Amino acid sequence: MAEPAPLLSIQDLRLAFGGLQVLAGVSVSVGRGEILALVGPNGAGKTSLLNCVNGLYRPDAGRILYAGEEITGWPPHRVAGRGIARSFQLVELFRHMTVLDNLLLGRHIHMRTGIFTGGLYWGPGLREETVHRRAAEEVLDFLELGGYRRRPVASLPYGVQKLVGIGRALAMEPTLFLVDEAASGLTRQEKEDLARFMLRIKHERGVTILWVEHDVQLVADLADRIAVLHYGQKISEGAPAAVLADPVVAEAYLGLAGRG
Amino acid sequence: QEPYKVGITAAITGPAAVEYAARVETFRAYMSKVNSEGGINGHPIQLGYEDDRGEPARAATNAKKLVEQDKVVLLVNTSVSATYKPVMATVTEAKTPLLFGGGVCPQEVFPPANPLMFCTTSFAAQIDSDFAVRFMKEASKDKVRLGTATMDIPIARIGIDAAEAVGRKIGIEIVGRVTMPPGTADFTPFSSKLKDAGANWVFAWSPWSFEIGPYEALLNLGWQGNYMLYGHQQPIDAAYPRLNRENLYALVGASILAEGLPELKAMQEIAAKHGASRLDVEGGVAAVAVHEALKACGWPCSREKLQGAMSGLSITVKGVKGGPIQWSRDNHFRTEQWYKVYRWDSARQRAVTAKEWTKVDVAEKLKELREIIK
Amino acid sequence: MTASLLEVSGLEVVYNHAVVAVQGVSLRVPEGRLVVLLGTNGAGKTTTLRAISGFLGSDNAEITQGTVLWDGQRVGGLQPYEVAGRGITLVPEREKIFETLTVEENLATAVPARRARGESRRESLDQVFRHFPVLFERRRQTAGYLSGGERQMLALGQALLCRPRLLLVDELSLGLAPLIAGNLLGILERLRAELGLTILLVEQNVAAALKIADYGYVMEHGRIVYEDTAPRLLGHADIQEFYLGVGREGRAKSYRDVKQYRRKRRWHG
Amino acid sequence: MSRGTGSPYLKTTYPSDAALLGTPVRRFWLAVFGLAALGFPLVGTPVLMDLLCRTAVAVVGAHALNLVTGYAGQVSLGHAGLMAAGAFTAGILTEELGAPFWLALPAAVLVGALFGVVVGIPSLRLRGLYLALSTLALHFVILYLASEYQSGRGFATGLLVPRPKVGPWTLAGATAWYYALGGVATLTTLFCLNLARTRPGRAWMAIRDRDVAAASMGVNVAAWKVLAFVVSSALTAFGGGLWAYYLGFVSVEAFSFFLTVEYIAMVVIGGLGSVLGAILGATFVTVLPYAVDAIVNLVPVPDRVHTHLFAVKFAAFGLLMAVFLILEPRGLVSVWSRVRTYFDLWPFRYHPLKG
Amino acid sequence: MQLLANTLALASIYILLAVGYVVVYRASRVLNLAHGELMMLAGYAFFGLVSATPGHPLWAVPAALVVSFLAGVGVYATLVRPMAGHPLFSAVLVTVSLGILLRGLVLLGWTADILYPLAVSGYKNVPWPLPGGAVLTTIDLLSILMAVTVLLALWGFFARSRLGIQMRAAAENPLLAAQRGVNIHLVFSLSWGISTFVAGVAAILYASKVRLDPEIGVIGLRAFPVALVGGLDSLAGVAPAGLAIALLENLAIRYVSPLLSDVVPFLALLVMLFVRPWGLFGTKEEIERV
Ligand SMILES: Nc1ncnc2c1ncn2[C@@H]1O[C@H](COP(=O)(O)OP(=O)(O)OP(=O)(O)O)[C@@H](O)[C@H]1O
Ligand SMILES: Nc1ncnc2c1ncn2[C@@H]1O[C@H](COP(=O)(O)OP(=O)(O)OP(=O)(O)O)[C@@H](O)[C@H]1O
Ligand SMILES: [Mg+2]
Ligand SMILES: [Mg+2]
Repeated sequence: MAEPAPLLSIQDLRLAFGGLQVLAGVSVSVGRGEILALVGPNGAGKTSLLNCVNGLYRPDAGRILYAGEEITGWPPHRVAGRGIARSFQLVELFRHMTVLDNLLLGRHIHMRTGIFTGGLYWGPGLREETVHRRAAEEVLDFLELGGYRRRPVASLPYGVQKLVGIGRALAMEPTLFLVDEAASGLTRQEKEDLARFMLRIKHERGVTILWVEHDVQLVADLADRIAVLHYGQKISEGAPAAVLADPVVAEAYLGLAGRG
Repeated sequence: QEPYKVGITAAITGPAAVEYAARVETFRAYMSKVNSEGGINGHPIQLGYEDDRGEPARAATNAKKLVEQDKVVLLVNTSVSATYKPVMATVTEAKTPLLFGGGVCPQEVFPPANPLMFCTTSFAAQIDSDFAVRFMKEASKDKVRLGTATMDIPIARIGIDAAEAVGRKIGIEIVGRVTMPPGTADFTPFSSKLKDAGANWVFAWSPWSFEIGPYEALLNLGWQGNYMLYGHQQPIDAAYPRLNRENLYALVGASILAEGLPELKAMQEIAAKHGASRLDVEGGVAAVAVHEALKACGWPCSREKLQGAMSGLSITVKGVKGGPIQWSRDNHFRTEQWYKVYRWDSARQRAVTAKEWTKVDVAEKLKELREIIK
Repeated sequence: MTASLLEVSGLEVVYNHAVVAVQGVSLRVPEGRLVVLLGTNGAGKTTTLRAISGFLGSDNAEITQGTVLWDGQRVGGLQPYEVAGRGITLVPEREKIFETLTVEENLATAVPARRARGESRRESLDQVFRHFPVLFERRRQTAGYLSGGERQMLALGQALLCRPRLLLVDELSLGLAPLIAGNLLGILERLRAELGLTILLVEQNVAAALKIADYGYVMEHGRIVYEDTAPRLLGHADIQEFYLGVGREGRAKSYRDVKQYRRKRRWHG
Repeated sequence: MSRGTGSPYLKTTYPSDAALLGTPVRRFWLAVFGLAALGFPLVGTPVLMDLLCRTAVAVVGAHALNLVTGYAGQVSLGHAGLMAAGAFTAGILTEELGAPFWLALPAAVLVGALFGVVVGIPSLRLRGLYLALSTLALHFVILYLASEYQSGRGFATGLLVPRPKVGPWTLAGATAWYYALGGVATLTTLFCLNLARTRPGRAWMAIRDRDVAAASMGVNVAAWKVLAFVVSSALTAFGGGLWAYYLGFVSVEAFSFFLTVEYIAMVVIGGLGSVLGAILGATFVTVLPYAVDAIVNLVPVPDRVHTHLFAVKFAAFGLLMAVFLILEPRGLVSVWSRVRTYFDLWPFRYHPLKG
Repeated sequence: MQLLANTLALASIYILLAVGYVVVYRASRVLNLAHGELMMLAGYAFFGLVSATPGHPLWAVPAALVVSFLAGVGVYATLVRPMAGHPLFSAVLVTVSLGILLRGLVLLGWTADILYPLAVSGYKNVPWPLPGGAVLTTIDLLSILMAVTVLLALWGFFARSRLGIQMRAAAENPLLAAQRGVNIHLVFSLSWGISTFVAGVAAILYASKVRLDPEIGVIGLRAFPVALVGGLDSLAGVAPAGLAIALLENLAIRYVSPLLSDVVPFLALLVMLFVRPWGLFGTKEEIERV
């Protein structure tokens, strides 16, 4: 029985900064339409792994295959052009732009407007703006951010900024969504909203999600599978219940708090 | 009484103020002397002045204001050569005579002269250089090994080019040349290049700082040769006693105070009486020229009439220049240029003459130069 | 309650001369206690903490009303370093470390607010490294390259080196793995006992925070809407539902339960 | 702080929401302003007209600098050099080949664009001041070339550039120039406004705010950075060409580093990253020295100390600029937006708390 | 040999000026474009003091330096402090305005004439022959000595106190530094004071050797690339950068073209920047990590 080919397949990825081995041969794959959660202690290399997929870091060794194509070492904008979006741990929004402009920037890869059509703002330039404005508005609506449309993001509370970060990625209409700690700093109530959005993204939009998160309950409830990273190595992978029950994981990652 | 309106755009502040501020002050002092004596033909002179800071764009605006709005009959430019073109552009459109009274004389006043443009200053890059180089050859017993120093502005480079061409022609060895960028902080590297090239004469033709700077650096390096520069009256007067060196030659087109001539002393008193803190001869000469021109124009004086009057004017400034400044139809520089060379006598603590006033026929000289430089 | 070390009353903060972020906020933190500040996003928690620790004149934020009393004295109009000099130290939500300095240099910037009893700088530094061994390993690394959690540890380490009397922490366990986050609360509790540290905490891990806290405030839309002792807060039905994720029936809710795509009312800015 | 253009609920289409003149009030004020501008030559003195013409040229240059520095966040100190490139291209083509202005100006734009590629490339590696340094190098190189040309061809004091001609008609006189330059400045403004609110502007701002994130969103950072330099330089060179034609001459000394400083002052005083700011800043910096002159001239002084007044004016200019920056470090647009907020909120002082 | 001597003399002036840029930049990320003019001001203060107290020229030196230090602190307190937290560009422009203001004031006070403080003081700048046939003057030797002294003193100062680190912290994030208890205003005023103090040293030497006029501020601009090449926030970088630029400049004058003497070193350094985009010893100011 042939397994369907995974959407993203990471093979034996290695990355070091100076003497520090951040990723020491990690292999992980994400199937189409699934949510794979990536957890692990601080500094385990989770963000670095996302950075490698996304092209911000160039791995020292290993391969990254996306939809059958090798994308190892591609520059980030090319990776993004293939439909891989991401959100960031420290938000990384365009602070002086409005929420709407942040989302419209997410539409960048779908737009063609150049200097002349843009400068004229007439004919094709105007039509394109309108079409993509509509798409951005849909995302605003979806994430219930409509009221912040014209606010510069720097003046928004942290929780809203996290959502804008997700919205910006969604505006790209990605196939694969790399999420880095979307829930940190949110209250329970807001996490519930987030959970709702993520499930809808998965089910309604059919987006595959690779999700780095520290909130174990959130991850356990939502993810299809969990992989655990520890000092640059994968120490466990599988269904949430099984992984969380794994004593190795409990010791390295969860400690006492995890079971509480 | 209705006045004669004269406008002046000058580098009163800004980087070039070192050169021009004193010139404008003297000019203004002289004008107020004329007014205090009842003006010209019973009409006072109304002087409108604007500071251009040596910036072309400001000079353009100043010229527009003075010519188009204040309706002056004569515009005077006492500023850096960079401001010439914009001012020329304005006066050409408005057909107003323009006098270069303080800066270098531009191409346009030499024959065939632009009908609107006149010049009173002695600085004429190429002719100055020619005279200087010939003097060096004449004054020195040994073979002249000439080094040249100039600031990197187009007009100064043209002068030095001429010096080298003439030098080669009359059998002087050109051993080195340094062109110094305007922001130069330390002249020593330039001077040591000239020294190491073995120059026994150095000629400099630039704004003052770039003439005296390399000289002092050469002194600091222990150089013993002779140095010749264009003697800007005001600063050379200060430099001679301060440096107290005998090998510093100053080529001038106007006398300097250090020589102690009574005519200049008188001029200095007039300036002081009318509020100029110091006397600048070129400023004074320009003022005399304006005075003479307006006198010749009579009353009423239109721009056209003034231009006509100026085209045949002859201005004598006794004791200051070796001969008159004479303008003709196609020569608005002067038909004859007079030069003198000073050097410092440290025993007597005053400037002495190294070469007395000498006449150069401008038209002929230009023809000759054109051939040499080609 | 005993005399409060920190007393905020009637605080109002306006951003950009136009947006009111916090209005009429009053809260008290008694000496040696641990108080938590809860609230949804945009409630004004960060703004309140920043108001206490002082805005730099240029932040485009100003306190338009209310007072902040510290040990009986007003600290309202003081420069942040003067506030810090009196023993109030803030661990901010963002921009909490100097990215271009190394970890070691980051720790060296802290100016202790008071002389520790017989404890040298070296020893306090060792103490920080004991709490956060990772920092020791990374001590020569440029701090900007630290991972999210490592940054948080560094920020806390810096704050502790200031030897504060009052520690303000904005989002304590932000980005920290559960193991460390759990330990950290333990460390804070110990510091409070050992050094007599007073703590005002903003924390989303409400269950754990309330367990060690003495008192809590709940903020919403710029105002304090509810306050009580920690145990009573833990038992409050709304807190249970909105902050602890305990359903009406008293069972822990699963995040999957939100799948019905229910729309919740939101108050937008 | 950027704010909504009126309430979105009154708009039925996205284009109308994004329209520049979305409300009747705005249209009204624009019409008033436009009429005033058109009628100005009836009352303007030659000096005022000249000042406005120079402001219009400055507006073009300020927009150009604002695109690359304000929007794309790349500091450029090569502005004067690039203006010189444009001015000299126009000047040389007219002088040497007798080219008409409708050929010389586009050529200037083209040369500017080429130089834009040259300055843009270092921006891929260098940041901030270090990048600024490399653009300054370009300034020196261009001025060196221009100065070699000038002394090599015997134009020691610069080149005269004749008035532009179309057929029998010559562009001359203050009024004609006023309309011509005013029109050009208006079109440039529109062009920049449109760039700013469409894809190119967003890409540039994203690079300015956080280039790593921009790259992750699919923006080809390198290409867009270079493009920003190209567009800006082309526009700068265009401004340089206009300068040459309007002032009627070119010479190296006119494009000193101080000119760059003036342009930077324009965009900063106006408010970085704002089209309106560039206009306000260009006006402010061009007019301020003359305003200072006018004010100082009101003080009666005896004739003999008159020359000292210029030093006073010089100092006063510096002082005023410093005072302005201290009072309004975010520039004229922030004054503008404060005034607007005030009227938006009236009769309240603040946005009331919601919820 | 003379080439090396010239290099040392020029480098020492460059170093003394570049130090000022570095110290202010390091503490506040503000680029002080009035540095040259502040130096000029110190020169005029020196001239004023020398002429006011005939017969006691040496006394004027420390007095001028104190004036210079106070001027720096004053500038910070009145002009720069209000700019804290506002766009850096504006702060930089304030310094540009300050430069214009100072030039105007000096014009008013002393006119545009060239002045020679050394001539007033009665001392002489005499050439000293060195081994190898090179010549340096008294003032050249003094400048070299001062450059070395200043660098060592500052290095000692920053290495011993934690002030160096606090300055860098304050530069990156003043609010956070303040929250950590760093008295940022003290740090900033001190850095301005030190910067102008050292500029004062340079001014006295330069004005004594070359001249004094309202335009000598431009050499401040020439020392600026030195600071950049060394790494704007790095004191250690100033010395090698100063030497390198001075050497390149001398080489360019001698072997390439004097005309290009201010451009050639500049271009050479640009090439270097491509290899080390943050200067020889500078630290990276932007972190590319998410
Ligand atoms: N560009 C870099 N240069 C040097 N070290 C780096 C760099 N990027 C990451 N590191 C180091 O690699 C390690 C892993 O970092 P990473 O951000 O991947 O951790 P993480 O698993 O995301 O941790 P956290 O949960 O705290 O965010 C950390 O110790 C970090 O300091
Ligand atoms: N710089 C700013 N300019 C304008 N408004 C601001 C600014 N910073 C915060 N605000 C506003 O102040 C209000 C309170 O924000 P604050 O950051 O204090 O909330 P918070 O409770 O800390 O939220 P979170 O849990 O998301 O961090 C919000 O409405 C926010 O939009
Ligand atoms: Mg991470
Ligand atoms: Mg907050």
